[in-house]
Amino acid sequence: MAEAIAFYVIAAFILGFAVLVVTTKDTVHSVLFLVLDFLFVAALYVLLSAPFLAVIQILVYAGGIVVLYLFVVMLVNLKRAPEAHEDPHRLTKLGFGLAGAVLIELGAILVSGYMKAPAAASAAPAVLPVSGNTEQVGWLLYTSYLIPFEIASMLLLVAMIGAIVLAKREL
Amino acid sequence: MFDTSELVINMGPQHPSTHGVLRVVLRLDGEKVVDAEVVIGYLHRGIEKLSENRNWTQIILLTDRMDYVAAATSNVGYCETVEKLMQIEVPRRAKYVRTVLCELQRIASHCLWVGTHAMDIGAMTVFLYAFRERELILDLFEEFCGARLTYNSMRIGGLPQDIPPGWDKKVLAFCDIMDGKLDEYETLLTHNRIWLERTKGIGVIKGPEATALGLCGPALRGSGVARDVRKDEPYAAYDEMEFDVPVGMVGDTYDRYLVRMEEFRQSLRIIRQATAGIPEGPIVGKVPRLIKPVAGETYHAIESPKGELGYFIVSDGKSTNPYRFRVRPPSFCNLQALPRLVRGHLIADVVALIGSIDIVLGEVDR
Amino acid sequence: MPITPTHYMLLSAALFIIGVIGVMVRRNIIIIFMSIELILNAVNINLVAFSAQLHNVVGQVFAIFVIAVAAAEAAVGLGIILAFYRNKESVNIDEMNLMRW
Amino acid sequence: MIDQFVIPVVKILVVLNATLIGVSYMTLLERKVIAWAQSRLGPMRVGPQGVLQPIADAVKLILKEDITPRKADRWVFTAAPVISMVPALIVYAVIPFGPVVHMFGRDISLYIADVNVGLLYIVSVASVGVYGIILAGYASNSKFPLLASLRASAQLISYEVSVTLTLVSVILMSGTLSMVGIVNAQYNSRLWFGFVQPLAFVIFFIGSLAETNRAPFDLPEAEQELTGGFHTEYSGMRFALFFLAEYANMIVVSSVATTLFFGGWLRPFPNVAALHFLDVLPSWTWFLLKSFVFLYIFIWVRATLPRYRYDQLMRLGWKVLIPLAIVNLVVTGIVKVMLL
Repeated sequence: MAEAIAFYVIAAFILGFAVLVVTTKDTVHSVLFLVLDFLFVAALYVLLSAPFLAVIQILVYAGGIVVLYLFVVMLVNLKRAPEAHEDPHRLTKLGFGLAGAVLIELGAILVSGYMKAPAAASAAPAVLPVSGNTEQVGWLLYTSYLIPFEIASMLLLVAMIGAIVLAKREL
Repeated sequence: MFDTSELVINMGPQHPSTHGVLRVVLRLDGEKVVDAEVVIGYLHRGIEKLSENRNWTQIILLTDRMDYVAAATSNVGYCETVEKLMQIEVPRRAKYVRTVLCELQRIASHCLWVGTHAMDIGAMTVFLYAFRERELILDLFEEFCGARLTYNSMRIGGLPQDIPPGWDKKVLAFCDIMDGKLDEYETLLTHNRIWLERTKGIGVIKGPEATALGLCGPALRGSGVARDVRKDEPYAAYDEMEFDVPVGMVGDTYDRYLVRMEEFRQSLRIIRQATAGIPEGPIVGKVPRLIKPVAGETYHAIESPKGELGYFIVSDGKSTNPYRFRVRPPSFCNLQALPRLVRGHLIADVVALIGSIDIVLGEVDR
Repeated sequence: MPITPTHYMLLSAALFIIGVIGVMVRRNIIIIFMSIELILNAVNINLVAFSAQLHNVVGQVFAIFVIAVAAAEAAVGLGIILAFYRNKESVNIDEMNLMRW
Repeated sequence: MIDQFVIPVVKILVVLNATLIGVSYMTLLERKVIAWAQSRLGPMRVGPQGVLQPIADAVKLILKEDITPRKADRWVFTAAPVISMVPALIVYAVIPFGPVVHMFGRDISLYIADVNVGLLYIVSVASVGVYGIILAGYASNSKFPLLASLRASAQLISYEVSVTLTLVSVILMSGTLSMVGIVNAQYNSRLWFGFVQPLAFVIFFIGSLAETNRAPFDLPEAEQELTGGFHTEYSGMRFALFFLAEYANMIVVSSVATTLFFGGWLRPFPNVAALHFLDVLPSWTWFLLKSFVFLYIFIWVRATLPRYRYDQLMRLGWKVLIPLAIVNLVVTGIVKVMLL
């Protein structure tokens, strides 16, 4: 019972802050709402018994990426807000319409899925020698998912170099 | 907010590390100082104009207020200039006491310098240590002339009064204490890696360029030019003292620091020689009751803690007031080198450089 | 009423939609980038929800890869925004209609 | 029912109050130690030997007028000090002050929560602390604080990398992320990690000095250059919060250092029979004693060392500490694999 209340509270906060991120005028405020949103997503992960991912979410997302956004928002402080002038051929209504359609479609899939009997239990997961969430994630990361792990590190290296080349004034 | 072009920042006149009311307008490209412009005059009291309707003895008071950190040297410099104009012979006893006072004043001024310079770069403790030693010197001055900062410690022709009995013993006792304390400063700063990194290679200026810019005193000697008025044109009893003039090699902030720390030790050496050798005899030469020098002009320079402090006086022979009284303050000349020293460095170095050239705004603005 | 994976899927669908609206409607590039981050988070919630339901940690490993990719994307994206801002003095997406500037 | 709610709440209250009192008395301790180092007395007027000085400071700061600059962003301006204070306090949830102890007829663990991702929790909470500084600089809407806050946050982020790398080498040694597990690992291996990993400890100490904006790295609020750093526009209670947040971070870092490198609550040579008389002191006093040693070193370093310039500070962070931390990590890994 407590878990249900916790889920609904956290879900309400997540969606609430997400709406605020998208709607506020002041960019810094929307960055702050984004941070709060990520913190509540981390709380959701704890609810889903994935503590390692919750901490990584706070460390990488809330502590790293959004700080990057805050830096850029401050460096790119605008004299004239982008939304100041109304752009004639902006199809805002069409945008909302399309988003609504996608929502209805997703809802339909979910609801129909809910009606049918639950899918057959998939193959039992390989039993890992280690217990504990972090250990299991670590174990998988370095055994069966080693290649994607190395590729991810290459990707991060490329991204770092790319960011430096783009952002530096004179190389 | 700040776009990619230059940013102009005002450092001062109300700023914790500009040693008084000095305003430096810095043009920055990000963190690097592109150009600096020094704005002075906030402490201008018109001392030179004031002196034109005061008689020669009253001006001694004004010289105290110029370099208020080293008042004794200013008094001695002024009195010697007038004695040179009127060809008054100063007795040997007065000369020796003048030398002791000048060197004590140099140590006090360098104490204040090392304290504030280290505090600007972050080492807070040295400030407290340095001011503890400066207090001892102020006590000695208070015994001799009754004041702690603006002494009025000289009269044209000699001393206002004789040194109190036992005063020289106290001076010698002070020298022994000071030796130990100097090692404390050295342990805190000289081989401190962070101090080295903050001062080595900052504000490098070679000898010829330093002389061209008019630098003088420890700032000039830090660049390798052995110019010291006490050696080149000895005054008071300096010709009878042996001491050596420390000279830097590279001409950066660290060399100026080492030169001044060595000057501490040389001053102690001079004080010991002078105090031991104070001869007996009169303390004032033949001075007419009413000082009215014959028409003429003269220039006389002495080595103040900041550099070569020169006085140029013109007397028209009719009145008891000087016709013109001009001062060549060392801080003013050292300060004009600041924009050249600061170009290309970072903001934090501007603070270190202001401390390194050791300026006093009272002397700069007069 | 126990919390079934469908609840999590509905939550992540809603978050996904808010992200999509943010991308479609707003004109400020930074807000668009943040909406993309929201979309990536929605995906992560789904991954972790299924990994919890099937008691299989693979979902979380994927979530970590998604976070890594999001970090890389944010870094390069912000680099582009800075370069663009330095040339055009604005972050309005409508003005970003040239492939090279 | 009692074990579920009452005891944790009591523990939290005890730890929170102890921290807040500790933080306020840290200000007095710092002023006294620096005064002693500079051959002067420090605050002596309020109470005997100046003992009531922190209370006087608190009252003064509460009564002082709390101004907000005109064009400042009101909400963010008020939130910034809170954001920088909260992470420092919530870290105590995972720091173990002692083992499980039998008190009032019930087994009570002298730590609030033994989270199995304890160490990562501490690092991530520390990384969120950066927001307080950035937002403070941004919200005060003036040139100097903004410049200072950008520099401070860049410094924090770059030193966070090297500190996290040293923590990873500790995890390699202990094999677990939970703080209680790390202290038990030190007990079992009969060697404190501070001696097994001296380089990691040194890097951690320097990194934590930089992360709490202290001593040679206290550039952001270097009065000499940027007139006050990012909290120039703050006054009254909000300024006090920033001030206390710095001390709270300092206490946090020293307690983490004690737990990771010097065996949290373990008394020296815990299993040597001859020294059992030392057990008269309860375990958490050892913890407090050791963290006090670190706090003393923090203040001692501040009293003596001059300040680094910004680029030297970043150079040290990136070009010296991080490579060293990586080398230390690799060597620990190789040695651990070879030995086991």
